[in-house]
Amino acid sequence: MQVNEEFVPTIVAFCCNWCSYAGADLSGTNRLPYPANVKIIRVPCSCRVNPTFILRAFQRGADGVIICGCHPGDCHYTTGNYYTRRRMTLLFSMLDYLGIERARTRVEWVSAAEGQKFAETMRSFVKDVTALGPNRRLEDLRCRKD
Amino acid sequence: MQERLKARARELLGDGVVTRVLGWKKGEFSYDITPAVFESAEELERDFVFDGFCGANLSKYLIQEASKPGKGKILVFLKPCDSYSYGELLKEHRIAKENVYAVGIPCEGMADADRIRARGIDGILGIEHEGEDFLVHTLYGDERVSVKEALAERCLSCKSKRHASCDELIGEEGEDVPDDVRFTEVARLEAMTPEERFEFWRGELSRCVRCNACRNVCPACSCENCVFDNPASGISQKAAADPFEENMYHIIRAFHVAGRCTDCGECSRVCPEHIPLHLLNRKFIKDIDELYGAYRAGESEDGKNPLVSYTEGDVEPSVVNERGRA
Amino acid sequence: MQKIGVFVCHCGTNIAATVDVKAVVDALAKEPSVVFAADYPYMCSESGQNLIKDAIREHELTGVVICSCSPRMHEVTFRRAAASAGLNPYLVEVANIREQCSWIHKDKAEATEKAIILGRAAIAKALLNAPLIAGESPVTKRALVIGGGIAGIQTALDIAEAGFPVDIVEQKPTIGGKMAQIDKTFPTLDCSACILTPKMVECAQNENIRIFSYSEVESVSGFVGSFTVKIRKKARYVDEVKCTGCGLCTEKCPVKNVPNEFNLGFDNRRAVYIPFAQAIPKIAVIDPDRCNMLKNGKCGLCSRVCEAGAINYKQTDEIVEEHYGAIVAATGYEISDVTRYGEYAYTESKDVITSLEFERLTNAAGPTGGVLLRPSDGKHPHTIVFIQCVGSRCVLEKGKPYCSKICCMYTAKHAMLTREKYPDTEVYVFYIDVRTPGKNFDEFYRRAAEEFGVHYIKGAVGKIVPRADGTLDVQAADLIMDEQLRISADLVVLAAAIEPSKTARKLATMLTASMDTNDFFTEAHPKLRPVESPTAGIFLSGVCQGPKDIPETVSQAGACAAKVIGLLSKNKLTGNPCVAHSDELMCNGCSSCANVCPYGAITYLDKEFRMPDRTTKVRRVASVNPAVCQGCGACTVACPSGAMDLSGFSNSQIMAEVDAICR
Amino acid sequence: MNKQDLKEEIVRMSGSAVEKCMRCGKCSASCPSYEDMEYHPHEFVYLVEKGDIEKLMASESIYKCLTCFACVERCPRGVEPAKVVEAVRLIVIREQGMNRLKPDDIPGLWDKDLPQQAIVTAMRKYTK
Repeated sequence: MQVNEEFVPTIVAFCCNWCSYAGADLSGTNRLPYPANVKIIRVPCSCRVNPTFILRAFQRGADGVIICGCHPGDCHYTTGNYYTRRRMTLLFSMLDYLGIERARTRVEWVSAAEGQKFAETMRSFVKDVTALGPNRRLEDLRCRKD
Repeated sequence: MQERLKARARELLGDGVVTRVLGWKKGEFSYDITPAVFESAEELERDFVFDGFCGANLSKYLIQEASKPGKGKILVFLKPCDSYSYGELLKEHRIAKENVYAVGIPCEGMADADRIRARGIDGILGIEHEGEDFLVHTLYGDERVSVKEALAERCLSCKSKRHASCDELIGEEGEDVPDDVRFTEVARLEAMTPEERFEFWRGELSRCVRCNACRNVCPACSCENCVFDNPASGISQKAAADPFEENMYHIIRAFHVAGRCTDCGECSRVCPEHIPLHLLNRKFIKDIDELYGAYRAGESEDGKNPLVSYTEGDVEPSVVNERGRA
Repeated sequence: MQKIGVFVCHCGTNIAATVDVKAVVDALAKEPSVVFAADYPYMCSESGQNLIKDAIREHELTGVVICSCSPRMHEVTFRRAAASAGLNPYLVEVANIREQCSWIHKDKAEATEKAIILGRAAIAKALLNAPLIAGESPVTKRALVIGGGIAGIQTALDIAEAGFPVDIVEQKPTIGGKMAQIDKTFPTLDCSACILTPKMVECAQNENIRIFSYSEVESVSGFVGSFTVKIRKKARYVDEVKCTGCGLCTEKCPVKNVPNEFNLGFDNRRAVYIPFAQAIPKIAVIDPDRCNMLKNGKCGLCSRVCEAGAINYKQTDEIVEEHYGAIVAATGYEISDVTRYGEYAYTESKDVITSLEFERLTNAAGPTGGVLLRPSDGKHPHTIVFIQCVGSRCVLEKGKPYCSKICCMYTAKHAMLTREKYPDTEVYVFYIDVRTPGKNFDEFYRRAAEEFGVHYIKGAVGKIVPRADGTLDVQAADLIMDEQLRISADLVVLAAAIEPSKTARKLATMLTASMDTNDFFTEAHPKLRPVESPTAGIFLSGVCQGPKDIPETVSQAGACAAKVIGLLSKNKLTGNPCVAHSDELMCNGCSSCANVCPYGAITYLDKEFRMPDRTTKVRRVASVNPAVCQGCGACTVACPSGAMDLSGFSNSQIMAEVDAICR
Repeated sequence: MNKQDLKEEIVRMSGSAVEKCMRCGKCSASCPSYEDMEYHPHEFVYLVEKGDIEKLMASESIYKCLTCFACVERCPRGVEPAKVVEAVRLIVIREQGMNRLKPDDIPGLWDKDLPQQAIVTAMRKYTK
């Protein structure tokens, strides 16, 4: 991917079905662009996102992973995103502790009505990760493409 | 103390309260004490040991030992820190409480044989507490080492001399120890730059040989089947093939025991590569204490651990960025 | 060997304008296991669907991937199409190449490349799809309504009217609730009892309704469609069948000094009593704390006078077990404790009363026969001060942060009725805001002020000091005049905050229904599902969900009944098959999953396992009830051993998607 | 200090959440010094919320508050008006470097029945 030209990061976005995935749909409906290197994986709730999925993404060559869910208090399943919030806070803190760049992971709450926010969030996340350069601290060399 | 424990064990065996005793006996050397089950007074008399090398946490063995049908109750000796692991296992329904008779015993800290040997003391035969010192019996006579210089790391940062759960107590109940040194090392790492931290952990984790000793000894790693052994989990691995897998294994292991780890320090004690694994668990404990209020796994047999509970006003994950930059 | 068919939609030019559809088809056709790939202008059209159906039959597809608009749009359409061609609908995956690709990207090469990657991820997931069959569970065609106030009564009547049996459990000896204690209702001023008691009678007479009065819910188990509930019928010491409600015992009972709860202690009842004349069921009850016979075996008068022989001193609590398909919480409210506000001198003066006490003092069936008299000396009050928001909108520990909603209107009612009946009485109302949204509500309030001359004062009362002459020195502020006032009042009425019943939290725990910090039940969605709890099969009626007045309560009760009827009219419930399941061999029984499950869908069984050495071992393992699980997946991450997985979004599927995207 | 800084300073010093005020007037209804004040407790809170603090600083009202804390005790929103008054008072004293009460004044104000604590309190309250 990085052939002596501008670095284009691979971004995996986990979106909960009820809010953020719908928010992503809305940014499409409103034609609000965000970079094409963001690929969305639909999960029923942000609390379905297992830390292993995040590590797996980094292993396979993702440069950034973002998890989007309903705003706390608005979870379709009432409490799922509260657990997400605790789990991801602790996981991100651990990754930071291990020296993994903080900006490679993020949690954002995006409601089904926030198409604009979804697009802006993705743009800003891609910008942050691009600035960091390729993920070298949490990659599996066997999966390296170049 | 050894004789007191023996006597009490004999009594309970004799009264028929218990049928077996879970304790410690000498291994190959007198400093590699191992857990053992004693079924008779004779066995106890011959092999039972309790001295400054009895660091091993017996609580995890109860999962197996207390579930043996028709075997009756088993007596277990629990040092204060072990009693938290026991409490946590009870909370997770891993131990049939009705089959256990738990006796809390006092602990003045356990010695680290490596530290003693590093002082040129060899041919160790036994160890005793004597005031501020350990009295080490060796082939070449007795040696004195100050407690501070011989204690295991986890005992230097002991969290409590008070037992969490037990049926009976031998000796006086102790008190909690303030957390003033426990998190010093974690804080030191936190104060480093990310690059320094990365280098530190690379240096440590790259030594991992995936012997699984940490997993085998950890009372929180008590799964019937570990995700890393389960091909269906998608993350199974036998030996870490590259730095990523080393990271993966230790991150996920620490995450799985987060909120359940009692900081007993067994992982670091048994690691043949001397990787300070407890610093991963302790990081989670420190974060949990700071972000969600002080919590001590295993302290109570009911309630929810911080990873399976929440409050509406919890901090956002972005706190990680903000804390780091302050 | 899997056979996947890929169908790429143009969506007219919506997709085709920015994504090279043919290139996507060519690229995905080369993916392993893909045996068929095609494109079509409108996949969702009938001919598009036929293309899918034909391909399923012709190529014996084992999975279908459709690259089109958002699955939130047409996943159901395509699943139906697959099902009609004989393919399990859950073997269909949708790649979102419109909302999340063609509509946001301008560069055709870039959009095409992304569409291919999204298609690959969908194929990777589809390869791991398993045919899922939605579970079915039976529905017990009986409803339980907990609480017999107007909310519970209306809900029960509406359910019974639709032909379903329904039980009401009421903790008091009679149904009727707070509405039975109220004198008149706003804004029409009709008599509360006159409109309530016919409904109470209807409940008693309706063949579909059973009333468990003087009873409490002891335990709840089960799930939507099949709940098992234990009900404790407290001992009345009166045989419910034999008692005719003649009231002779209540006249003869020698214990005459028991404060009468129904009249809020303004008068007394006997140790054996019927709460009020129109009580339903009209059966006497003996107060075991006051009855001499029950306390020390000395009396037995009631037993001697009872012609029906209904008195039974040996009666004990009885636990009955019943089965229900749906449960309605209608536990209502209580008046919050006003003694916490020392400045109002409620405990010091009998003439400082709550609004509900005012209702009893003006009710024709009340202790004064409807004549408004001061509780202290029985004299007619000439100056009355009403204070609004006592405890409501108070963010302190002792108060309630919410608006109790009904106080503005009932205070206007009290003020108006007082002025109407006793024109010589000066009436002051201290308000912070007058909130009157509701049909004819503001008009009503304005009438009190304009036609009846009630003095509405914007401001608060700081302190009430009872004076030696029996009057109350009310110190207040008039914020519009910007002056401090002192009113010498004969009676002060506090519009106390209402709070959920103290029993509600215990009940919510039994029902695994969620509650807010104020102990009001939480609705499944504040706008779109206001009468359902997030826990399936649990419905909410009346003030237990939030403050509301009688008309609102009745309409919510009706809505709640409609939801219950909708559930009970089904013979079977079809579940969402994308639910969690636990691998018993992996499970440790640690309860982490149950701790995070918002629906209480996980229970534990002691299961016997054969060990490799031919011995057996009993272990505690988790079991998910597919009828209750909603498929959020919280448990899958809480599970340390990875025993818990989610159908339709399995660990391996999500990881396959990750791999395909990062490839 | 500009308006905004002044407001922030008062909010910081008093620890009072002026924006929580729902204008019920219970503070003013409870105030024993009401009649002597130009601006009353609820107006104190309101003016601070609006950032109109110079008016309060110039007013004699700030010295009329007895700090009896009746308003703090009764405010249903936890706004604590007396602490706001106290903060405004301190700002004035600090800004002008002016002592409202000088030790020399005390003999003239002395009253045998006055509790000693009142003098000490007054010194603390009105002196830098």
